Amino acid sequence: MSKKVGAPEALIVDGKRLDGRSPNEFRPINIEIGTLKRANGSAEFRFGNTYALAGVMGPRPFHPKALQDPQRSIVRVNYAMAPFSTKERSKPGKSRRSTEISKVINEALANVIFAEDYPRTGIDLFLVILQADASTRCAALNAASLALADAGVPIRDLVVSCSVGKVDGTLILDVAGLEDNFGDVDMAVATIANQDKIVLLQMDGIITKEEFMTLIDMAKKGCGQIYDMMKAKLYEKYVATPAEEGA
Amino acid sequence: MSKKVGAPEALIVDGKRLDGRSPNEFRPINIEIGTLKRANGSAEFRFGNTYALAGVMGPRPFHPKALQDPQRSIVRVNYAMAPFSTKERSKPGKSRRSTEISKVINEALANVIFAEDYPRTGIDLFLVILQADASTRCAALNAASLALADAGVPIRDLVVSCSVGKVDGTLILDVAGLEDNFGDVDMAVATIANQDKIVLLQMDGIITKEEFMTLIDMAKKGCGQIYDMMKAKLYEKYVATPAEEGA
Amino acid sequence: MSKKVGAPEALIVDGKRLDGRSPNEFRPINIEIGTLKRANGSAEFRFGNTYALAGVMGPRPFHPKALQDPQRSIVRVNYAMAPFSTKERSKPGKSRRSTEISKVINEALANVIFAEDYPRTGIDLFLVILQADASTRCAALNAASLALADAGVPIRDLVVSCSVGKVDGTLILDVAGLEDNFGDVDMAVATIANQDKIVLLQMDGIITKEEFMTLIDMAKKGCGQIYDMMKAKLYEKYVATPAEEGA
Amino acid sequence: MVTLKPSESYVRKLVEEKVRIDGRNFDQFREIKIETGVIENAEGSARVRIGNTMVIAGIKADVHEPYPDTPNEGFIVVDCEMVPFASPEYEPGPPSPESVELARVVDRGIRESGSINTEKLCLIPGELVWGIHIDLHVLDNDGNLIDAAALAAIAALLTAKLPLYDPDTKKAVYGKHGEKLPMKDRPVEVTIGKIGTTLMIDTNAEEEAALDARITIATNEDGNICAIQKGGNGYFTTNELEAAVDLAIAKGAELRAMLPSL
Amino acid sequence: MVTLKPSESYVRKLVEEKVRIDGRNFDQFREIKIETGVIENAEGSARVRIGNTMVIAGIKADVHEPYPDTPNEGFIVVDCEMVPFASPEYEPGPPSPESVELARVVDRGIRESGSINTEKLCLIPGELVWGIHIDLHVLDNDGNLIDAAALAAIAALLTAKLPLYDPDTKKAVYGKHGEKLPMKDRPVEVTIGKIGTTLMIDTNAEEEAALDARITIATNEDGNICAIQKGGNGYFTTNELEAAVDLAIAKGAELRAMLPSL
Amino acid sequence: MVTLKPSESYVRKLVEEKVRIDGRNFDQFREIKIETGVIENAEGSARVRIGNTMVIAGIKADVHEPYPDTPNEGFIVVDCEMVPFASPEYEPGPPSPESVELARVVDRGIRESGSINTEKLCLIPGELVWGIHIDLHVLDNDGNLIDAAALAAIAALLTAKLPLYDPDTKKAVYGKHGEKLPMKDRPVEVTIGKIGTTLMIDTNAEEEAALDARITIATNEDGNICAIQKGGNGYFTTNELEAAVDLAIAKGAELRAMLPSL
Repeated sequence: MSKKVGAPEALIVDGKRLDGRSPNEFRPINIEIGTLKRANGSAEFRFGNTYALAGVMGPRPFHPKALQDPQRSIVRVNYAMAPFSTKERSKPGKSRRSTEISKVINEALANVIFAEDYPRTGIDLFLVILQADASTRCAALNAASLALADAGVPIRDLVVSCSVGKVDGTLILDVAGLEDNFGDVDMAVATIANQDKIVLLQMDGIITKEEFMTLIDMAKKGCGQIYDMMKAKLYEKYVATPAEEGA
Repeated sequence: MSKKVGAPEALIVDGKRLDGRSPNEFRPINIEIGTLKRANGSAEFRFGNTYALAGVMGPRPFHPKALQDPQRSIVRVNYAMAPFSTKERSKPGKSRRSTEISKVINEALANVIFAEDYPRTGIDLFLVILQADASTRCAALNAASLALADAGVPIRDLVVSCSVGKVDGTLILDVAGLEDNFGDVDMAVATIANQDKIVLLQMDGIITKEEFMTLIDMAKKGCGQIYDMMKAKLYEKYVATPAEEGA
Repeated sequence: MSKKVGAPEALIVDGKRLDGRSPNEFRPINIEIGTLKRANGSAEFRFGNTYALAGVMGPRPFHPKALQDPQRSIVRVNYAMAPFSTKERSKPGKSRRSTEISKVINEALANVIFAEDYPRTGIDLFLVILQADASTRCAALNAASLALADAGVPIRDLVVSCSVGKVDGTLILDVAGLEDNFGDVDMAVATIANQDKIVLLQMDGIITKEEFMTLIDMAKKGCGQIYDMMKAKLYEKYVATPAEEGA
Repeated sequence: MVTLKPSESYVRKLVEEKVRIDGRNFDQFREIKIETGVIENAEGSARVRIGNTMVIAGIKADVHEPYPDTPNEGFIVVDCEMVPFASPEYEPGPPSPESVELARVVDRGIRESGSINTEKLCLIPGELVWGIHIDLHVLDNDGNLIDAAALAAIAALLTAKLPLYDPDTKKAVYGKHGEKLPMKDRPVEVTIGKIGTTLMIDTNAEEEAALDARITIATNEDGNICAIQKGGNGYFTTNELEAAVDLAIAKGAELRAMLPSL
Repeated sequence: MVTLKPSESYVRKLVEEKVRIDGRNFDQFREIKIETGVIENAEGSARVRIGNTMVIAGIKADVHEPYPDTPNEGFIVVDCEMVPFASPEYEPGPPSPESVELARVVDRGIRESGSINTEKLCLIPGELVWGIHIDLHVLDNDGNLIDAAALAAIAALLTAKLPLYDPDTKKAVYGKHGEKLPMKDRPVEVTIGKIGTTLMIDTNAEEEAALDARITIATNEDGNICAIQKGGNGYFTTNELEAAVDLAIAKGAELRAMLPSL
Repeated sequence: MVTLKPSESYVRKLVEEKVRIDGRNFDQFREIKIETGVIENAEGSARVRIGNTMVIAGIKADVHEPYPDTPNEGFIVVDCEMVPFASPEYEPGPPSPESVELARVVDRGIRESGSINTEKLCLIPGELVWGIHIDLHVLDNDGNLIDAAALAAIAALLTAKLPLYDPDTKKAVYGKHGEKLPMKDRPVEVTIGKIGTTLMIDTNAEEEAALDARITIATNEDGNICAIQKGGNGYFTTNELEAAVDLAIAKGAELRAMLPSL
């Protein structure tokens, strides 16, 4: 295939990536919990310039009543890109891409939400990408997990997600924008906590079975690291603060 | 009016039509019943390259409940062209044309469906044109009648349909694609069985009263022929097969 | 700012406006009540070439039932421009402009409608601009008030509306098309009857506080004049006609 | 004000006794009023009243690319808005099937009769042509909408003047009306209703609620047929069709006599 | 976390006693924070917090054809997304009337003040201009959305840099920021709420539930009015309007002092 | 005719006993039929039946502007229509999330494998290219739709011929088929379902109702992976993933053997 417009000369130079990272290194990760005041729960998650914001509304009575599930809460996930999140303005509103991502994130979270605890209700997760630099679905899913925890929705454990890929023949962790656009393989993975339970998996690009198994391994380790960071942040917020002691 | 782009020199040459037919001759007609496995009833009907597929879902409880009719079944007809059915791709989704055709087919079938036998239910007819070479609404209506019969929906008799028209001054039966695009008159007619009861009638183009009455006569005879073919096919499927004897 | 395409040399010449009016003069005002036969109430209101038609449907049971308000009638306002109402054809359907105007007209009328007299019902006001020459929302609101009265919906008093503005440095009453397009300020005002109660106020353009207060004063006087005309027309229709005496 | 609907069965019973609910003959129109030029901003316009039914048609012309199969011809587009105050059954929202059918049947009468010389609407062959928008606004529906709408459309077309065309900007200049539309024919549509075995024209809303079937027949200046649409859940026999065609031709001539000349 | 709403009547009773639910003076803002440059992919951006209310504005510029009536000027478009986690009342779907009104009122303040020199946004006269998209994302609604959104919009505009324009491809080149936007004024909007006969600025969500009416007044650098929008089901008297204008001018100056300079 | 659904629990119980509801082996397809050229108006077409599941794919090509980031390449678009007679659960209306996902997963298999030489679809560099529309019509859904749809798509592509391109009008000329599509690979997709701890291919509708999770793996001619999509509310372990990949490669080769050659 001819080189795409805007492609850099190389994505790996002297073993380093364009932003100076080594192949198996995350971008700076930033986590904030409870950033929204009106939502029932909320969180921000950043991989470098990728910036996702999640808010949970509910559990609350589901409307219309005729569609309530008497056995469980109906979880809905709405993933959307802010129009200013990308270099070229993204048209607001649902796209086929956002519909698909909302679906796979919903399926990933279904593994951990005790939906049967809240019959006849709805739990709405709104995920907004404020800035996009690849791995947006991973950031959104991590923010979603934290927002559910912040909302007090009972979950088995946190779902955690990161991306892996292949650029210039090298297997990498945490794919960034140019690596996504001009690399060979992009793969999003999510696990339940640090367990060997893969709840989200999407891959694009040509790869051998062996490379695939290696990437799965890298992704699981990456998810484990993120799990530790997310747990630490929740601990800091809910356990370690004096405010809570006084409550 | 100037000649339209793509118009052939003549539509009738030596008394024969472009595809070799005589004026009062059908294209090859092909009928299949019960082609779909998940629908409650289904049928295919072809006039030459015009290829219609009909599926019936129901009678089944109508949703939303608030709109159920306590006296009768609500019949809905949905006529649609597959995007690949035409030379230039047809945009999927409802068009004004498909809305109108769905309406007149529904009105034609209303003459024969015992809707009062199934109060509070809905009967949904989905008609798909897989390939279009004129007379698509006639093919769709014939397929619809057979699909209703296949579904076991009680009907007074079959509604049958064919087109007639006028090209190069000649009155013709079963209008094909170029004849529709470049001819003078196109008329779709449907009757109840071989009776003198016209339940669908749409005409475009300039014609005298006398020509119109002649076309009506041709159409009624054509519908009678189709009725015989459709009845024979139903007989073959439901009466003549050994499988049924064993039931 | 550079002169806009199509702008006239001046909007005020020798103290007169393009259509010969003095600054504080209305265009010819024309009022008709009960022009529609099937609506529960209707009226036409014209400022010169601006031509608004209002029809009221209801109070009638609100659908869907689940959304009925047990305390009051739900009033809905739908303002729309006919496609042929403007020099360049207006695309039919809702626009952001029509959504906003429907909202502010609804809020203005909320001051006078005794919605609590008709719980569980809906009152639908459809406002159609048949011809647009500025001040369309004012004409629509006046027509709406009269249509409510014609429908017998109990109201505290009539809401009346007119526009004021500033062109070529002059403060004017009843802004017309070119004055709106090429003037400095356009302001729509509505009051309850001739009272000092401003229920609609929208302004565009740069103006000092003093000019604004003067415009408010001009608008209130203008509304008072319109109120007298509207009352006279209602009297003529409902009180002064022999037909009513016989009833 | 809404009038109370006589029940469907009462209308049908009267028809069996050969009486219409409003006392008219079965081949008699209600009072018809045609006003043209009612909307100055439109290139052409007409308000038609048939009894209590009222429809406004407005014509707007704009510069467009031609359709690929007619590169040297202008085109028409017919749209219909049934304003929800026109009938208690109407609702705001996308066009109903009834509204779509109305627009398409009016369109066919105008198009199939060749009433507009679309070749004369060509500005630059293969590049730019006039697109003629015919917008129908149904304001009051007391039955027989199709005939009223078709009449409003042709009256508006017959009195319409094109905007000027500015060859520099390749755009229309509005407000300065130019030539008349190149009209060649005056098609009208007559809808014949059937209740039981009785045919009638110009059905009102009460009659339409009781109708078995209807057929709309468009005829041209020569008294030939140029478009037909059958509607409703019932059927027509061949004899009924013939009677309907005769009615459409005779009554179409009556309507045409009320129209501006070509 | 959701806070329980004090009842509307409680808010109103307090106001009668000249007390606000959160103890502020009637002409006092909650704490205001303005951060600019929060979204690197945007040409300009700002996050504004007024109390618990939070709005992000992002600016994107692209190359477009000009509008026919301003062939030598760029243009602005304001859109508003009320993210459904910002309030329990919001729902996903097409913009609500409130959202449409918000975008239009913010648009008018910017447009009518002449704050952007749109002539300088012309790339090829009559052919190509910069179109400036101002996207407002309401993230947390605790009242006074319009003022927060207008403030975010102007803060984002004041710090925005256009992309480069590539004359060969006639397209924008993103990621390499060029000149600042040609800003001429710094309009701000102040919304005055009315409960009973009391006027107040910066109403929070509890107060807005109890509001009789509100009026938004945009003012420019000169202290003149450049746009007004009255909202709500109540009315204003002339004296109340005058008081509202005075408040808007005085409080607008306070807001403007928090903005980046021109 | 609708078949009665065995309950989900019955299917699961059988699977625990290592039995499938229809008696097949867990790595066994139902009967597969591929017919190509079923729609003459399409540039290419295929009807695929896997058991009672039936999907038609139709290819249409048209002349378009290229996408900005690939100015010298044609493009593909995949759309999916789940006709509502294909399953009692389907409804008319905009595409469901399932339908969107299906189209996107089929798209990725074709796109990521590089199966179409999009550079050869360029007509005028930077100006005009062929856009290839792949429309999937799901006519009967008895499970395993993705594999059937992907198979129909690639079979249709492999037998498709482009329309002629008319350099004068810069338009496509239909009905006169020109060159074959420039195909380079034959990707196929195999979806592996998981019930309890058992993996299986080609699940039917009854099995899908009982599924914990599924994973679709697209492989190319070389036996490498070119796209993956996990679906469903359950999870896969690493060992399960490895087994799924092995199944996809082996069974993909079986499917590929049924396809027309390159």
